[in-house]
Amino acid sequence: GADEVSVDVGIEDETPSGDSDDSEASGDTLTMAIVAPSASDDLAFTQSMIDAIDALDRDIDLQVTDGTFVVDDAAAAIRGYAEDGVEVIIAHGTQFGGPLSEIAPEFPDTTFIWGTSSDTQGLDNVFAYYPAADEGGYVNGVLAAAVTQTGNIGVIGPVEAGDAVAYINGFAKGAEDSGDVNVAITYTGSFSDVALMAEAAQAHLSNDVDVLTGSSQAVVGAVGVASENGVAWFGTQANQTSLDPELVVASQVYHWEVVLEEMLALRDGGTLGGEAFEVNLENGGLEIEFNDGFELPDGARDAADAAIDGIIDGSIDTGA
Amino acid sequence: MSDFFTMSILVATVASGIRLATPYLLAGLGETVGQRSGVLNLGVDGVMQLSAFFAYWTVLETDNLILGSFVGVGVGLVMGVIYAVITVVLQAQQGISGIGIFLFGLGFSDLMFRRQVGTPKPANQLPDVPIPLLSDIPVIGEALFEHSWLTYLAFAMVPLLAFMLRKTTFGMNIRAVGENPQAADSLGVSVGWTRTYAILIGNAMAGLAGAALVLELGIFQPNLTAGLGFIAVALVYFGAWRPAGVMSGALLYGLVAAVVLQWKAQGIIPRSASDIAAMAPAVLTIIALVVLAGRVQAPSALTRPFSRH
Amino acid sequence: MSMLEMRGITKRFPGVIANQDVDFDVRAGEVHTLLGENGAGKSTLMKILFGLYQPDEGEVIWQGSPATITSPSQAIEAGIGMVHQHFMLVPTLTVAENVALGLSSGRAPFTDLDAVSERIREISDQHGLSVDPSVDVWRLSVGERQRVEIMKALYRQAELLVLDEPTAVLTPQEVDDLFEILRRMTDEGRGLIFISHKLHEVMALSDRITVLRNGRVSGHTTPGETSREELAAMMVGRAVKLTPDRPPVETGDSRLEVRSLSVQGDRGTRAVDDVSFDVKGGEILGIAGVSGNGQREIAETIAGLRTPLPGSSVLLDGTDVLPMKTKQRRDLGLAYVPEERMKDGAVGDFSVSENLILVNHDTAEFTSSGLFNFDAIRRHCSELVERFAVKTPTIDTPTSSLSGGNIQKVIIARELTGNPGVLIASQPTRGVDIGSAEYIHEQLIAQRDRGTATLLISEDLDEVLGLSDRIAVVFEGRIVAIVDADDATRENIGLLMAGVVEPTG
Amino acid sequence: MKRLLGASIPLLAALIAFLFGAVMLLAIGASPWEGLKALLDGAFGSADRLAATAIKATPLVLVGAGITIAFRTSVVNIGGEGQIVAGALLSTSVALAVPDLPAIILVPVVLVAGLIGGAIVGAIPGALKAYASVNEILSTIMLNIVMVQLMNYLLRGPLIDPLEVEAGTRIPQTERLSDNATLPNIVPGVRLHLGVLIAVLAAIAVYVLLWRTPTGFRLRAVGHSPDAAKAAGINVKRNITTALALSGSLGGLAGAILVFGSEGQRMVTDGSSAGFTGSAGFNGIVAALFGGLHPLWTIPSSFLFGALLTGATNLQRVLQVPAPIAIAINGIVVIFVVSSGRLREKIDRMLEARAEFDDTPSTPETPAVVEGAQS
Ligand SMILES: Nc1ncnc2c1ncn2[C@@H]1O[C@H](COP(=O)(O)OP(=O)(O)OP(=O)(O)O)[C@@H](O)[C@H]1O
Ligand SMILES: Nc1ncnc2c1ncn2[C@@H]1O[C@H](COP(=O)(O)OP(=O)(O)OP(=O)(O)O)[C@@H](O)[C@H]1O
Ligand SMILES: [Mg+2]
Ligand SMILES: [Mg+2]
Repeated sequence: GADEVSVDVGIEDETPSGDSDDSEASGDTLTMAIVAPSASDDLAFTQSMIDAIDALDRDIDLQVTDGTFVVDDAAAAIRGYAEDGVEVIIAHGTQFGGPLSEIAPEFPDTTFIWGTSSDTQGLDNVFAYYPAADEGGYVNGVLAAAVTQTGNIGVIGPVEAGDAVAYINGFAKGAEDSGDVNVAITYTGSFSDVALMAEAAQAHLSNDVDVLTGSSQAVVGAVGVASENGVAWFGTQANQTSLDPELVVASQVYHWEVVLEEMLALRDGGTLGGEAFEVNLENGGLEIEFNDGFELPDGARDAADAAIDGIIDGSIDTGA
Repeated sequence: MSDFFTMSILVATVASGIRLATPYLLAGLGETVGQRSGVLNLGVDGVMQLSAFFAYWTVLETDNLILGSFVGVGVGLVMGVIYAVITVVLQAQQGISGIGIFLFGLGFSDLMFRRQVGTPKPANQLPDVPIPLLSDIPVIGEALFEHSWLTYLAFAMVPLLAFMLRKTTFGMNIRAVGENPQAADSLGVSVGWTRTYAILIGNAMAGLAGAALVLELGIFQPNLTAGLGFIAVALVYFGAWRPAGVMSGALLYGLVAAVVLQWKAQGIIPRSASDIAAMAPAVLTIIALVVLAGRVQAPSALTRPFSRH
Repeated sequence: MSMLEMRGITKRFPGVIANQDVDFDVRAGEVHTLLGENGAGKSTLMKILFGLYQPDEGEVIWQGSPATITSPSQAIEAGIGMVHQHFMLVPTLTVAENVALGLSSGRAPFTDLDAVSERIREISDQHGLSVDPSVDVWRLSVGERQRVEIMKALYRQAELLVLDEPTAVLTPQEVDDLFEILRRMTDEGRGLIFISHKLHEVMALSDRITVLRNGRVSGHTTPGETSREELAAMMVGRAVKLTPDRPPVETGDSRLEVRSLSVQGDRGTRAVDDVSFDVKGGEILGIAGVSGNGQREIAETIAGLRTPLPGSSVLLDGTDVLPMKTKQRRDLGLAYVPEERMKDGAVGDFSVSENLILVNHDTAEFTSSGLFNFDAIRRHCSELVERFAVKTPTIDTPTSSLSGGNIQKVIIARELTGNPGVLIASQPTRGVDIGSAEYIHEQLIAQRDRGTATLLISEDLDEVLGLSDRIAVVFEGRIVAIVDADDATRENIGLLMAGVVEPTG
Repeated sequence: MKRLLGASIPLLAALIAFLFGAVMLLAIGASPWEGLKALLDGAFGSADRLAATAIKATPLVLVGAGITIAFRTSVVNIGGEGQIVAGALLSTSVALAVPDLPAIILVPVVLVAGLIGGAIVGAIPGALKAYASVNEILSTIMLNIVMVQLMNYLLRGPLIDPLEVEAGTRIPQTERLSDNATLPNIVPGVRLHLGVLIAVLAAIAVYVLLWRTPTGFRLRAVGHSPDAAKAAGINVKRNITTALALSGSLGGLAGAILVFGSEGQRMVTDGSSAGFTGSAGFNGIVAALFGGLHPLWTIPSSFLFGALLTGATNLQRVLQVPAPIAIAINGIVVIFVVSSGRLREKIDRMLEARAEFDDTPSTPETPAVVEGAQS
């Protein structure tokens, strides 16, 4: 969480973390900061990045500013970190791209990592990252088609924009490619209205839906509805199994560490930015994490694996 | 896709509207009592967030939904005492201090959530309790009489509060201090205490609304209410300061939202229009008021601190 | 022996000493009148008695022993009742609920409103105080509200009743009824404190009279040993002319013509029914009538605040003004002094100068290139304040802090600015003290002399008789007669007002 | 002496509020002293931070000044959020339509577009109140909801950056808006753009409007006494509409400034209005009420509020305390300061009654009526 004053992540040896700051030369410890729009333990977008940093194989002194959904506040935080001399700053939100294009040139020695975005706005000290969310969506969709018995699948999203669209469109395509199923998609119009998301799920259920998925932080309410009605749920962005250990079938999980590693390696080599990275099934940045607590129908797992292979080798079009 | 006008869909939609309406109704009724006594509370949303968190946390720790509901009410009462001190004793401007309460509730509930819970964890949800006999009535039974007991309570409060306001001495005093506190005071009715009790009722109900919201969902998130408390305040104006009117407003708002969701699920509303459709409850509330509204006067002393000089 | 004694009462407000070393007492069974100009400190003294204010100095002795009254409920408990100058009623509650407020009930948590209503009817019968307990108060006329206020006091068995200007808004008939009730109360041995600006009432009702001036007692007297003129002089500190001089003037053309005017009232009834009259330049047409007979609707319709029924016409200097808004009518030379001073006449929170330019604030005189020219405004307002003898510390003083009479002078001064062609003056001296009323009367006559056509609406028969050149009497929304001033007497006008029609010449 | 005592009470209240904040910081294991330092440093620590504070205050000043107009006319405006969004949307659309106008023309044009957008969304509840008796608290709250959805609709549809569609990323944002529309910096080397100056001028203009012009005179007359205003020939309904339209227009101007003074130079939504406005529509109300509903006092009061907000961001960054603690402390500050107001009046009155016959001070009273009474 954000309340830790300073977190040391990725300890190589058994060195107790508290001492490392002082004893080791600052050259070994990388100073990093992240500015994120939602809470760092949101079980979704922000947590996926925090977990990724955690998984990095480096000595990192990380500072967190989270819950910064106002772009100008985020800009102030990014600039503040840059002024403090933080070496690598992650601007974890597409909407932060605007200010970043102003700030990055002012701090040419700092590396900024920004996403989700598929380009770096031509800035040579900015790395960008982007998830091929449609790929995981597609696999989840394939699984959903195997799980559904009524043939009706419900999807809930906030606003038809951004990563949510890629995931949801991929999901719909995956499901529809794998059988004769109906995929009904509802965008509630709000990222934050948990109750509305829950009722959107209810509306699907009244139309004979028996598999649900959704994107946005507000879906936790919808997962509750799934639980209450014993309906299968597919997660995205982070492993949502903890929300219902029996009904969450699988989650698409982002492993940003895959591309973060690459970026930091480039930085070590003197390249401070200028490249965009995609996490996808092929490079392992996207992973489908199955819940062992949910018993999949025969063949479902194989279909999913086949889909993954197909996506990787390019024989399957996820519709993105 | 499928048909909207099938029984099961209509039933589900009405039931969904009632569920959505419940927190608006509880909070709006409470605000009605407060406003009738002359006290505006714009902090309802903040109170709801606080009580929602504490109710959730209680249920998470104890699995006891009843205890959770009481904790929600208790948090409301605590906030009520604070608000009474601010507005009755210190006679602060009501609008702005309400916004202060809102900010505090928003921030503090979020803070507590991060420190005490962290990652969203599912807690017990309020079970639906079919009312014997009534729930067996075809169609209507399922739509109206298979809800959580907090929903029943919310709707039961409508006649109760109307009766309280119209028929009891306390209700008469509330109406008097909201309309002409000088007159009430000159006959020995304590304006301060009457308003304090009204504030306590209002906040307790806001607390219950927060509990109802979170326990229906079984999970908490920062800014869980997403502005619900402000809409509840608006519905008091819609309902012209009468419990039944507030109920009409809450039902209108909830049912329109439910119909929109149902039509979205069925593809009747195209996805390209989903944002426009999401405006419907707000727009229809205004239109309904334009069409139906007579000139109803707010309680004359609303927002006016009372002092003898 | 006195039931109440107030000794050496002093009360200060920021910048004002409202009461200074005031002694006052009331005996059982008497009416003790408090008299004084606006702002003399009458209400303040009574509010101290009723526990609404605490005196800075002095003591209150009630039934022989010193009493500290810190709240109205203590006063009520002690047996003191008060009918406030501004009614203390909750309009949305019924009469019975208003009476029952604050009473302890044997049927908690409910109030036994049936029992209260029953008792109200008993008291009604006993005192001739007719009120219907089941009606919402907002439906009641002013006179009825007054009776509810008295009922509240009687219900609580008040031994001493304070009536702060109870007659200011009552019709003559209602005043008579009220006095009847009050006399019965004194016969039962209750004490009464009566406050009024109407000297004939004071002379008729009082046993003793105490006059306040600038917060101090300036004299004691009784009706037997004084006259209206003397009382006026005691209040104001100089001789006052009670009947204005009205020199004859040449009248001109009709400047205001009202033809077949019919207006729907607030309760959906026809408040004004086919009324026609003319007012000529240099003439005051008085409209006499018991309140609620359409006067208010006539005034508001001419002013453009109400829409009349089809078929009506109102001409201002020959121009049909019915399609026009208030603003345009005013531009044509209409001036309007509304009946309710504080509600419609002046913006209480505005300064005196702001109220003085309320109507003509955007004329070229006061603006230059879109902005106010404060020098010009200041000059204009200072001159008006001086010319109309408005008593105010500065022209920037909030108007609400002035006395009623001075607020009325501000309104009159404003409306007479620019020499209006037609002036509608509704109740121009209601609640205004003698000195100010005298002044306002002089101004209205001076304006008439300058050629203005004045429509004077008043329930004060003396005022109508004293100022008008002709008198129209309204009854139930119709004009029952228009009488020349020379032919008018209190008696024949009074009969007409009561709906008794007789042919006149 | 007595002035000093009176003035010190709100400060004392703020101090107590900060003590509460300190306790909260201690409770989560952070040093209050460091917290205060971070707060002050974040708000005032450098020329750029001072500028950031001023920029944060800018929409508050505008909304606050607008609120003053509404409240002085006795209408409540809780629709700041929607009005900001409306101004931003209209000005953004204009900048997209005519990107090539020279800066000297385009900058004023987008600002006026902002004014108009806000005015329209303000005039609607105004007219509804005046002509259809729809309570403005209700309609402004509802219109906030409507405007958020309109924003989402436009930014993911008609106004979306074509590149976003092309790339399939579909971020709900416009393309980078014309540089000719960027608000120029007014102090070399500091990120302090023209918007700050405009806000201050707007607040002064509101002061002039309300107290120096016939229009403002009529608005205030209607605010204090609609009946008396009407009898004097003032069109009450039109003035109520005007008041909310003017009030909204300043919100709209704030929206335009948020877009064209932003570092990103484009409009982007996270689906909520707060994500774009930073809740300036609400915070502006608080700033205005702190400023005693006087447009000029709204300027320092907004600046202080802006400082609290920028300082809080820094507090979070430096001490690594969760963001919501800053929101909670803001709430406590608001509560304490407004609660102290009446206490101050009481003390003032006590002292004044003692002082007997001074000249009567005639400070303009805050209308007590304003807060949402009539329907
Ligand atoms: N609450 C108050 N605060 C300040 N000044 C007051 C207050 N109440 C009364 N005053 C002032 O005290 C003086 C006496 O007022 P009071 O109301 O007692 O006069 P009054 O004799 O009743 O006049 P009227 O005939 O107009 O009713 C006036 O100058 C008035 O402005
Ligand atoms: N009640 C009034 N009293 C005096 N002048 C007025 C009044 N109403 C309008 N005017 C004048 O008529 C002109 C046009 O009238 P209009 O009603 O459009 O003004 P307004 O709408 O009240 O002004 P604004 O729109 O600036 O508030 C105004 O510029 C003003 O000079
Ligand atoms: Mg008086
Ligand atoms: Mg206008």
